[in-house]
Amino acid sequence: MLNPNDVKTVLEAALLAAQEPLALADLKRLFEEEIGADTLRRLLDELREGWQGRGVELVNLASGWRFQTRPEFQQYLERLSHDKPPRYSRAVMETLAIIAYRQPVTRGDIENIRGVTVSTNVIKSLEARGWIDTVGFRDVPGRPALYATTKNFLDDLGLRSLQELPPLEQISSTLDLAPQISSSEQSTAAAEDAAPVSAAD
Amino acid sequence: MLNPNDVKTVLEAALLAAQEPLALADLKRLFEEEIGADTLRRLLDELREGWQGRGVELVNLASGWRFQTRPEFQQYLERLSHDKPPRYSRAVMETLAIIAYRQPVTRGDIENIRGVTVSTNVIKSLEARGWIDTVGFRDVPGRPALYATTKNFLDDLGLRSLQELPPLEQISSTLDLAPQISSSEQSTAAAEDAAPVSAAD
Amino acid sequence: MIETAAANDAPQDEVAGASGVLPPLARAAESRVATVRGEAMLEMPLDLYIPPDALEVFFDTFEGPLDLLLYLIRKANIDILDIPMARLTEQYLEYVELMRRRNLELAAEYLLMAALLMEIKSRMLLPRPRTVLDDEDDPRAELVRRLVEYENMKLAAHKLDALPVLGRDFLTLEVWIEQAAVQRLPQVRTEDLIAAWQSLLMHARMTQHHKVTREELSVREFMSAILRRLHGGQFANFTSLFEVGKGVAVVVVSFLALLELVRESLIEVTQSEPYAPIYVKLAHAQSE
Repeated sequence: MLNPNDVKTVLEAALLAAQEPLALADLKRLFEEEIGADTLRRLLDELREGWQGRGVELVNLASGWRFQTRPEFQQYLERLSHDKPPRYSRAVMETLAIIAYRQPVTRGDIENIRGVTVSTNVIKSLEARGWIDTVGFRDVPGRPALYATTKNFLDDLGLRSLQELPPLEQISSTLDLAPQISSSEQSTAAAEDAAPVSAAD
Repeated sequence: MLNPNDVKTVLEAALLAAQEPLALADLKRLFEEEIGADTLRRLLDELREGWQGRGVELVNLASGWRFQTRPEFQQYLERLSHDKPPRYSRAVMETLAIIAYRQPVTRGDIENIRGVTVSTNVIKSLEARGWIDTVGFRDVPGRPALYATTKNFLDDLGLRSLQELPPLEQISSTLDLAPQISSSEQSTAAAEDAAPVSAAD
Repeated sequence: MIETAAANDAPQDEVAGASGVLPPLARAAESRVATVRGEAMLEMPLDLYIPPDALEVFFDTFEGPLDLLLYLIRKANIDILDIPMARLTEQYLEYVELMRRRNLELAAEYLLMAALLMEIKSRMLLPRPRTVLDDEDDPRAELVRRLVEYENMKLAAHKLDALPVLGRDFLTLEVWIEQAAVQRLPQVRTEDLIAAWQSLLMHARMTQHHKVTREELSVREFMSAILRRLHGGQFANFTSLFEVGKGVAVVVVSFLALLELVRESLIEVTQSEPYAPIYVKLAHAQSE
């Protein structure tokens, strides 16, 4: 005959090894002798109490009892997960870099620099992350939105201001916004920029 | 900062929830702060001792540390599972033993030792179990595959290394002819070993 | 393995009977070394009697000729290192003949072994110099080596099978990992931004290299900040856009940002008359 402690040891081993929550009916099947539902419940409660303060807890769900890790330990366990942390695509990262360093910019500006179309999803994923938002609209046909990085972006990167971003070599391209600028001085600058562009090709 | 007990709690949660054995390097990754390998090993040993007398034990295997149920509790736990894994046939077990103790070996080597043809299914079932794999090809006509046991094999048998395999019986040692026989056996084995073996492809 | 081992033991009990060191079969066989195989089978020794139904099962328990030979050797308590070849060959042939007679499909390996045994036996009959005890010279040496190796592996298989095996004798744990409700998002560091920028440099059609300075970044930052302030389309007092309390540098950068915004036609700066308050609004705010 099993004493209550033996029963608890078996229950614990079975619950730790089970792939699914185990209902009382399942747990009863562990033992040859008949163990009442009340007794089982009491032993399970004791078992649960015995696991207080550990990284794993015994919980009673709709479908039965199961051991699970406590949410507070998620931060540790996440560091273990073998699958690589998710990464943004090159398109997203380049778009983010352009917005961060050249803000405020329109989608057209970004496309000019990258030389390819920027998909709506790229912008949306950065907006959904709360890292960019629309700060205005450029006064040109279509009135494209002007994007800038947010405070949230700075927070998430651990920066106090954009000035803490590392200075970079600049891409000197059509992003100099020449077409939109009416002053003759600026058009000259744009023309200067434009010439070497074709030369570089 | 985490105190040793906190570290143990995190280690325990991670090991209880891990799907695979966790190597020290994996366990180190759990913590932001640097924890020395010696400290980790000591804490793991303490953790292991703390689990004495339970239905579950912490073991140190070829690929790392893992919690597993104690074999004595299998009689209870198997009442919960519907499909018991089938035992392997003698042909499979003898083939496995030859690969484990004489690796790397070709199918021809196995057939020489067993004195019968080894069916492809036998090899396949061991491969499917993840217990053996091809580690190279012998540089003889037909370039037969050389089989060896895997880490997974050691893990599944609760071993840390091949050295923990049960020692072979010294069948001839008690008899008169022993020295000669064993020496001739050795030289034959050495000759076989000396046969050019191409590196794993 | 335990089951098959048990099955292998069963015929041993049945067959070995009450025989001593040498089972009657072996003795009988020894006395008829030169007899024809067929005749030997005419007098099947009692201890070899196996119920016909069990015969197939009996032979099935052997993994091959080496296994059968080992069985014969162990059953008769023969010293494996000094095998009486004549006796062993005779017994082996009797079993093989028995299998053949029972119409059991006989693997070629059994016949090959029969030929080998007979060859060894005949070589044993050749005169050998007594002084040479080198086992290299012993026609049995290779067979013995093989038998010893096979028996080793057979025992090893038993031992392996006796080890607890995952899934059969113990289980791994499956503690549920309580997933955090939040989706795991990509982490981006400033280095990643630099990398993205460098990738842009590689691919963008650049004309010249110059630096994005901290000053320029701060201007860009203020540009965004001013646009945010003006969000909604209302006019803002020009002076309200300057946070004088934050120092001259901030004022200067704010002013540069305003100029840049004007340059890029992103804001409109209006003044009704000289010295009147200057107002700033988004260049195109009406649709806001």
